[in-house]
Amino acid sequence: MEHIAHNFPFIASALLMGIAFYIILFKKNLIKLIMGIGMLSSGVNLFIVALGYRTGGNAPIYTDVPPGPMVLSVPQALTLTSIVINVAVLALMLTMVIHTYRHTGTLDSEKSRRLKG
Amino acid sequence: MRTVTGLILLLVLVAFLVSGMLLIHPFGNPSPTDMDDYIIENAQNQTGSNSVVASVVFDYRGFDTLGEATILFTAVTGVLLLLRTVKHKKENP
Amino acid sequence: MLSKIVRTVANQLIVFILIFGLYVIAHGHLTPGGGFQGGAVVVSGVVMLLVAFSSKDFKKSLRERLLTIMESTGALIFAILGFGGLGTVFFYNFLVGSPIFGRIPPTGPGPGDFWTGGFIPLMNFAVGLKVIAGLSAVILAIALFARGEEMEE
Amino acid sequence: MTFIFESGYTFWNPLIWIIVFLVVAIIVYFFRRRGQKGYKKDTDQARIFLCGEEVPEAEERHIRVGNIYWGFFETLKEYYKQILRVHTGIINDYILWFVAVTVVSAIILVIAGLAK
Amino acid sequence: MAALITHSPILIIAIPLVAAFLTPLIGMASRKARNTLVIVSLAFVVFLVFALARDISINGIHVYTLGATSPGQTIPTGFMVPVRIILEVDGMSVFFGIIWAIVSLAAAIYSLSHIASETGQTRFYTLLLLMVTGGFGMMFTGDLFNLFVFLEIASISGGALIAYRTKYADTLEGGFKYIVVSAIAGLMVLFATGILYAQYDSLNIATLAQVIQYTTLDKIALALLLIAFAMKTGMVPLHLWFPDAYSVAPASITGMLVITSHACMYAAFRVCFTLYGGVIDAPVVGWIIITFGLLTMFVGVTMAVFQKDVMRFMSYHAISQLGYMWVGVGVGLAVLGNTELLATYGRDAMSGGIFHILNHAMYKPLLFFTGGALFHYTGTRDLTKMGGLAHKMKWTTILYIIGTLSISGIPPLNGFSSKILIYESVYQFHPILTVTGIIVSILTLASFTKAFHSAFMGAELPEYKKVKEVPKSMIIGMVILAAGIVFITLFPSLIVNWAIHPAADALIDQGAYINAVMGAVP
Repeated sequence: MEHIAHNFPFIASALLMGIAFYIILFKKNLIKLIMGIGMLSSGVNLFIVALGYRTGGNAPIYTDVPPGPMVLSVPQALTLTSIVINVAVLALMLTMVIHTYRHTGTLDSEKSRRLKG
Repeated sequence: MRTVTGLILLLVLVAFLVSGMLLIHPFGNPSPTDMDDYIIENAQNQTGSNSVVASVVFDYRGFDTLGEATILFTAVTGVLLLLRTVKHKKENP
Repeated sequence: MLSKIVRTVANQLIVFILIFGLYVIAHGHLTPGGGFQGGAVVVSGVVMLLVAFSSKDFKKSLRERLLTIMESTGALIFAILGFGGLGTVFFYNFLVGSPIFGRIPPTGPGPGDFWTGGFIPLMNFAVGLKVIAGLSAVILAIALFARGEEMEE
Repeated sequence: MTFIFESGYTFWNPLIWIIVFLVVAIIVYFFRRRGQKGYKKDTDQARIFLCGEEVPEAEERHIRVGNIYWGFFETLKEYYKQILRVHTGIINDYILWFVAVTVVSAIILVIAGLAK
Repeated sequence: MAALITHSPILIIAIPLVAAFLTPLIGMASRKARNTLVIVSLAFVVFLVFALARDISINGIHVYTLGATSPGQTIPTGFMVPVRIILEVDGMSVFFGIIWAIVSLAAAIYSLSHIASETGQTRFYTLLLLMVTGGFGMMFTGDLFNLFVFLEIASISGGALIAYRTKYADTLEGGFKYIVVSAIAGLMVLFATGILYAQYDSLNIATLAQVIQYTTLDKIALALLLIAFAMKTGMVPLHLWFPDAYSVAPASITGMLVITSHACMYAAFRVCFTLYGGVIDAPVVGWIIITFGLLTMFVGVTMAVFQKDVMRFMSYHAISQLGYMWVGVGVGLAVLGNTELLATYGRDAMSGGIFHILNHAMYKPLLFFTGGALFHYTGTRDLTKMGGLAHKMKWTTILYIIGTLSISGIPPLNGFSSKILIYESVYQFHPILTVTGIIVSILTLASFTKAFHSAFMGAELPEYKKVKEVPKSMIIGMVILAAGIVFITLFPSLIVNWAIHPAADALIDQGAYINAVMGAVP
């Protein structure tokens, strides 16, 4: 039980990813699908940035830092990179959805489909 | 039918993720931390930057940041490509 | 096009947003932040203006050609700074110890010195330029496309 | 720069294959040369004769793709009905398949690890 | 020259990158200069890749540390694990690099006149160069997170290029499906990377391969990585996005997308053989890969026989050909722990699978290019509307015949030499694999004969009176690949000894990969 209490941020990220997968699997609206992908990447980012935390650690920046341990710096860099990547992917997806709506007049992933079989 | 199957699979996946999360080191004391300790110790006199995160982003893992900037460039180019005017203009090929 | 009050306030507020964004970009090697974050701050100011005024007013000022040139320039500066270290290794921090941004701060906590960090401040600047140009281009293109218009060349 | 291909079980020489093909082609051409001499183009000899019926136009003569291998699809109709039910062009189903395969393979890996 | 060889791994990645950054600026000035820049940079990359391959065949694995004080210094002095990003190029990586360089050059030349009538060409070439960069990065990097970054570069540029012809609705749908699938696969790869980082505090593949222990978390990470890369590759039943995306893209981009899926296959092999190579439960993972590979072969070809759209038809054939590679390398993985079985047939099976990757990378882009040539003037991809095109497109017909004979394994063309390697070695593992492979090969020939008849044979159709032979540069782009096919056909043993066996041994020999990075431990 206390183990769950210890790892609560990790479990929160796992649940966030579960919710995101629910949205991706069961919501037919393309905008909601994109929101689900954004939530999925938020869960992954939360997981990675939570990996580097040390109890009572400061931000790893030496400018006027109070004494004490420093949290790990590599996960923060990875999270920064993955956030920017996520922004880029979402921008492109939204563009495609706008275009699809122009062409087909619907946002439903089933009604707006042309390719199958 | 599809909903039931999907929900069952989703629950199994979440169970996998949560059980995996319980196996990770307790939140707050990661181990091992050799690479990060080395970076935190030597970042200042190797890169001359007070911010360790900046030195990781731009020096130790600068290639990732170049790729990240490239991804932003790619996305912007793609958006402007998709939102271009399809009609021909004379001045821009 | 929102009401006059909103437009006036936005006109006054954009100055501070720009200054704060540029500060975050310039001090990326001393304080939290950096090129991406500062660029995002500046672009948030652009979005505020886009909301307050109509996107038609931007077509003349923010042209696609200008933004493309800015973004390619930023990316090229970044890549060329990487190539600069090619005498030893790609991405070698060749500016440490040189007169520009070359100082080494004393190890341990202390007040930051602006002239440190090797090529990290320059890269922050390049990335900031790139992010400002790129994200404003994306937002303006989508806003104009939603109204059925195109960006000006 | 050897032409011989050895897979450890078999070997062949591509040149021999090519020479065989050339020889066969020469023989075929030889027989074709010994064909009917009195055959002229652009005369009634070249026209298609369909028991006196009038010959349909080019586009009707061409066998379209839908009609080829009709018996094959007729035999495997059940299989294709099942396999086409999978190919719904809906993006959500694609991700559902991803989740399904990931979960199944993870279970297999973990159970195989426990069995050891 | 020596310096050029030393820095060649980063130059191969960075030259297309800088060319892509320059393309928008130069494209504003003149299109001729822009096209010259694209072609010259890609040709120089081809030269560099061959020089690097020669260097690796002589000196072994080539390691390049970014940002260190010397290229070979993988580990900081007086420390145990690497902290910087390391590019590690071995036989397998450079094998894929050669394929990618040749096909991207052919695709760029093909594009010159294939998209000549469209707008936005400058951005098209920018994205094409960025896609080349992403592919090379995926193949050459030795760092997991860096692999994810370059995977995303290749995915985003590919997704934008698939939707290039925005005036049709289906192109946007295909691009959207591709980018959604790529985003989710990339996020799963990132999640697995985080799991591995949490346990071993390293991101370098060699370091992780040394300290990995195959705990339950590692099993979950292995499943995530393997299935995510398999989805990007187009393994049944994760192949559903594959025809949708490939059939609507411009033909030159489709030819390149085939190689990006091969790059994802390379990443999957790298994860299975190198990252987990020492500890992996080889028979289980091998049988998983073999089962899905058999499904891939059979479902792909049966769906292909059914198709009426020429590009969809070829995409399903691409899926079924990918099955051969999965089966061949999967058999090699299943007997990885067993030395004498590996020496008896495992290495040959892996060589067959890798050789099939090379052959497929030559003839499948060629076939896609011919499909694009059919689309170029007829304006339709529907086979039921085509017919009698051989009267007008002589070159296209000849090149299509070469590709058809090669893909359906007619001796002595190159498709047969890799298929017989797979058949004979896999037969000793389990006969059913060989039987399925032969049936799939027969169905492949049958379906290509059908497509050939319906598109090229028959009388000249009146609606295609004005169709003529495609422009020069498209012919050149196709002839480059056809020349590759003929070369492999004439000198198969040369290719096997110089390229295939080194690649297979590089996959098997995990210790060399680790020592190249960790050898300098004080």
